[in-house]
Amino acid sequence: MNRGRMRTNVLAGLAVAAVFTTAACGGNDGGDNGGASGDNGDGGIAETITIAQVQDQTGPVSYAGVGAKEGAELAIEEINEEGFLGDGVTIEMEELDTGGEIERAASEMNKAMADPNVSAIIGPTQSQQAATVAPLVGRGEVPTVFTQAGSEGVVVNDWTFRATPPMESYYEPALDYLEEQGAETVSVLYNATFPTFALLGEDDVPAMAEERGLEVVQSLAVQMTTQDFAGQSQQIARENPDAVVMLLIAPQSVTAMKQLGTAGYEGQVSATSVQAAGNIAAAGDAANGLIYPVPYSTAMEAEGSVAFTEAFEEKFGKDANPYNADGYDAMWWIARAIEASGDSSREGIREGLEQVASEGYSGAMGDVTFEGNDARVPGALVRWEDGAETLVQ
Amino acid sequence: MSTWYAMNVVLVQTTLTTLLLALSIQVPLRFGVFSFAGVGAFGIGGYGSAIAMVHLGWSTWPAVAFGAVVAGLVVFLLGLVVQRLTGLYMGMATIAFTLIVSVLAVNGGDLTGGAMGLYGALGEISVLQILLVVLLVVALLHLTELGGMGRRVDAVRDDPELANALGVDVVRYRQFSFLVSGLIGGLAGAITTLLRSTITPAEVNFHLVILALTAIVVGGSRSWVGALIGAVIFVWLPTWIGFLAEWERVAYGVIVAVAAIYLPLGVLGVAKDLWHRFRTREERARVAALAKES
Amino acid sequence: MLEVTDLHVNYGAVNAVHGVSFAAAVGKITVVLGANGAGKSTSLRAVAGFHKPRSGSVVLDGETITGLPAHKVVRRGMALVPEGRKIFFPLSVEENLRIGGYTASRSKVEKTMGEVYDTFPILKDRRHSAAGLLSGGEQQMLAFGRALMSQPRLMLMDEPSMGLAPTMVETVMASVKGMVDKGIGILMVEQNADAALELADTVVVVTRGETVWTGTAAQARSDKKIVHAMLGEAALDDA
Amino acid sequence: MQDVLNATTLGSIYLLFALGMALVWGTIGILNFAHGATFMFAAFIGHLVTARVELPLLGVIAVAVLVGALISVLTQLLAFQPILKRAKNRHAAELRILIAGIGVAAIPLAIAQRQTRSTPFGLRSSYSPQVYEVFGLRITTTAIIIIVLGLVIGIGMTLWLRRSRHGLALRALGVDAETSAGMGVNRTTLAFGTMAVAGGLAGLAGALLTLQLGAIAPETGDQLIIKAFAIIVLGGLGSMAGTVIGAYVLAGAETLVLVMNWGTWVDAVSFGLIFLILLARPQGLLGRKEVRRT
Repeated sequence: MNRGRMRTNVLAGLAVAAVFTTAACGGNDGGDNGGASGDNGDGGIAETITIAQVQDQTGPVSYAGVGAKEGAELAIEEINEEGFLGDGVTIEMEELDTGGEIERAASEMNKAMADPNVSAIIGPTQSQQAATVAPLVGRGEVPTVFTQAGSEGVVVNDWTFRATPPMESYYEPALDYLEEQGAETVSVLYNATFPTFALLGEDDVPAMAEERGLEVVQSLAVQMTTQDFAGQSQQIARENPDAVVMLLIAPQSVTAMKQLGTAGYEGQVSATSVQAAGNIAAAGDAANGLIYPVPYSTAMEAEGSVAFTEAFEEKFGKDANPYNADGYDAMWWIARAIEASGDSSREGIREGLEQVASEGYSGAMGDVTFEGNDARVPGALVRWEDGAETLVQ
Repeated sequence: MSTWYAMNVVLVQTTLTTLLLALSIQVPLRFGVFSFAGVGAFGIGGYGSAIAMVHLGWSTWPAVAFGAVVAGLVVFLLGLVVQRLTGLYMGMATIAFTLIVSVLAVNGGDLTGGAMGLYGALGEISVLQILLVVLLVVALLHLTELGGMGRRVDAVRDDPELANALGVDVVRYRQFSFLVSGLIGGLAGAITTLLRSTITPAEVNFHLVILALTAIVVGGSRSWVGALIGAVIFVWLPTWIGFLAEWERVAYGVIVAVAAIYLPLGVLGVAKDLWHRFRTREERARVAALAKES
Repeated sequence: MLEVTDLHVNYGAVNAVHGVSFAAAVGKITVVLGANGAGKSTSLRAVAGFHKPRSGSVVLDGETITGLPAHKVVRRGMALVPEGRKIFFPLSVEENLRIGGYTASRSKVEKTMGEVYDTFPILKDRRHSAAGLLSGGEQQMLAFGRALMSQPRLMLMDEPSMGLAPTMVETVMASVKGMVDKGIGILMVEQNADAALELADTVVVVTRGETVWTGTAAQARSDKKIVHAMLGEAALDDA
Repeated sequence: MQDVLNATTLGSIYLLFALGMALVWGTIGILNFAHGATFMFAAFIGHLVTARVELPLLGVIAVAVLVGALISVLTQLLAFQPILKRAKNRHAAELRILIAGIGVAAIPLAIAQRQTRSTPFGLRSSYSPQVYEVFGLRITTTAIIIIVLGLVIGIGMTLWLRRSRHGLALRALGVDAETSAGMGVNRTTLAFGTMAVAGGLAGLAGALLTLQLGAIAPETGDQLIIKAFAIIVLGGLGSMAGTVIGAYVLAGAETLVLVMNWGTWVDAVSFGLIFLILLARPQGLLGRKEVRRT
């Protein structure tokens, strides 16, 4: 219910929507519908390229959507000022709010696809929204770059791309660290009703632990509505494992950290990138020493990361977070794609995105590589100490 | 037209399925039963149809029918079990039922896809087909609002003792309302799921109850027309007040509260009132005109 | 001394009141007679503060209290025994009495409760049981007792004999007499003309929302046929 | 033993939240769905204040209680009172009050979500909880405060309603508002007073829960409201003692599920239990029975 939405019922009318969308967009690769992007189907870059950002601007997960928006704004500023796509070529972004609701995401995506001026879309951050619109994107043939949305069923066809790696792909460093620290036993505390954490907690983390000779001595599942972790904390304290892998949503994490301390547990806790963006700050001292792997951190030292961190600080006067990095890298990926294919039509961008993916790039998240259309990053393991992240090692 | 339609086709579909969902709550309410089992039926119908498609390989409409029938039967049986309960105690029991459906989906393993839900149940459903289904449902419900049947339903709701005395089998009527609620809710869930190809446990929750209830009360709770008005309002509201951006949700709250305070019979009540006044004025004008002529 | 003059009340279609006048005095019983739907109950409820009159005046001891809300009317010394008794079923007998004494001071509540128990010993016997378990007659006693708890000078009674067995009606009317003897004024609305006429000092007849006849009980009794004619068939059946 | 202690703490949290809601619902007949938003917003304002000035424990609580009471009174003034004034009878008002509460709740939620971007927020205080270990049981001062306050307020309110003059008046209002007015009970004043008390309790719960959990999110109130609804219905509407028992029964059931490590079945077990209890006792554990002979 954290992903609370007032109107979850409704639908993405995939089949029909797709038919009409295609009709309305009048063969954007044919190139005669007069749209700013569509008229370049034969190659070439339009003067103005419009990218639609269809993400949560309001609602319970707005931190991800608004964060990505800020990152993308910074990227656009750089791209336009640099003249990256040639003199006078500018990228514009149009924000559409999904408001935390699946059917609204489908509806806004549909609008963006039906608008011939939209060349590409930065897609929803929530897995369930993304999985719903992914088939729609395939039929509507609009290149869509998702950020976050780490579950299965998102990158499912030639038109779907993901700029943020799924969490399990960069979680290994956390277990490497635990192994190095000499941990032998580990407890897993996870939110089993949150798709990403269910996957990680039930399959990936136990598998990674086994590879490293760590024994999972406890696996405690909770649900989205669980608020009090006194019981689980005491169960963990009683078992007293060397480490705890904690896979919980933001408010749950704060409570669990506090109550683990209260219960007298003193081992190492490893959490997730949900704790980034200051989401663990409310736990105060109790969160000191917490480690978590992130795709991006202000503490990262890769060239692209440092440049982004500084530029973001300058533009917004605050520290960048992983959601900012998402939007930044997604927008730059699209710009690089247009440059690579020399074609700002939808088909051109799709080809460009694939091309850039095959080569990889250096962005806010460091050196990004790809598995198909799905990003992979080295990530970084950070430690939370007195209100700031520091790199581990 | 076609551009507008292409941009808003999802909203059109949403309106129709929201109408079905709202009706699944409204039907028992019209029979004097405070049951939210329709939302549980939505979940059962959604999962039923998705399972039929993904695991059994059925085609679209048999899968929809399967989901709706299973939901109808389950909710009917629920109705038999909880028929002693009254008022909000009934409401609580049926909400419990709905939440349990969601928990079963989380723990359903491969059958339900666990927390991630079921993917890939993409049916072939056109807006016209949904429209036909909705028209059929609405036409049947309309019959229960007319004439003797309508009066009997009103009696079952407003004065069950009197209804019993008049020879109306209140218990039987109420059991029937559970069956209908389950079928319609199941239909809504099945169509929704197969349109968007996925269903997840998180969707079958209390917010859906609130959506359906708000739509009915704001639209008008006594007739399917009210449910339609409510569905239209709440599906399209974000489009209409989208310009408010961050304050959209505040506006939503204000609109719902103001409607609850000032529209005792919902928007439908106001519309009827205006229509009535308009008619009377027209009538007067005609009489006046006749008087003048003569 | 209560004086109600030319009362107009809008309430539903049937119960509209347009031109009801009557008076009541301490130590006297005024009975308002009228057929079902004549508007007598609506008038009484308007006096008690449950409906706002459209026009007309309600004057109590020289003070105009027209439109005063119910919870304030009690504080002026007028208590209502509502139609159908309206006992608080889930509350105990004693709690029902205590809520009746809501406006009275703490010390007076205990004293008055003693008096009520003396008057209606049955209530004392059952003071801890839920009021809903009382018989119809006992409930009427409780309704009287509850009204007495506010130490009213005037009691407004809305059909106290309704739904009671004939022997019970006698008991109830006897206790009404007892209250008058203690110096309380009674304004009673009744359909049961015969029982009421036994007690009444003054009789007011209301038909179709208007006062049509006022006189002494003696006059009414001698004019019984006329009164009955004005009350319609219902009264004859009851009698 | 430790589990019993945990269940008691959790139950006391639920109780503090549910008491205010049970009070207004059981007496003045208002099912306030904005109670969760009141709870959250009181804690949120507390968060904003303590971000600027560090307050002692009592200061934090005072801020939250005042804010809670203020929101609650405003809700009554702007939404519920106008509905009650317009409605023909209480039954007609019930659903509309429910919907108005839903609308009102959306407003503080939207504001808090906008300000925090839905990140969790906590309270800063010079108070820092201590951990005690007695007979191998671990307990924090916050938990002790919650348990003691939960029990004291719960039992105190039960006794107050049962014994005091105003408590009696409130119970009478719950049975029959009109007749109560005839006894001299001023419904409007008492309604405002009750709403203020309920809001204050929501604020108290907001402050204490935030301190106990470390942080809450804007959506936390939504999650609690359904549990409180369940607790009140389980205990029996109108019975404070029932609410107290209901809170501990629900917390006990949830803790039991956790001890067995069936984490994802929590809702199914706790709501299944409620479902079964309602089947056995359709008026809740200590609900008002319809005592009536004639």
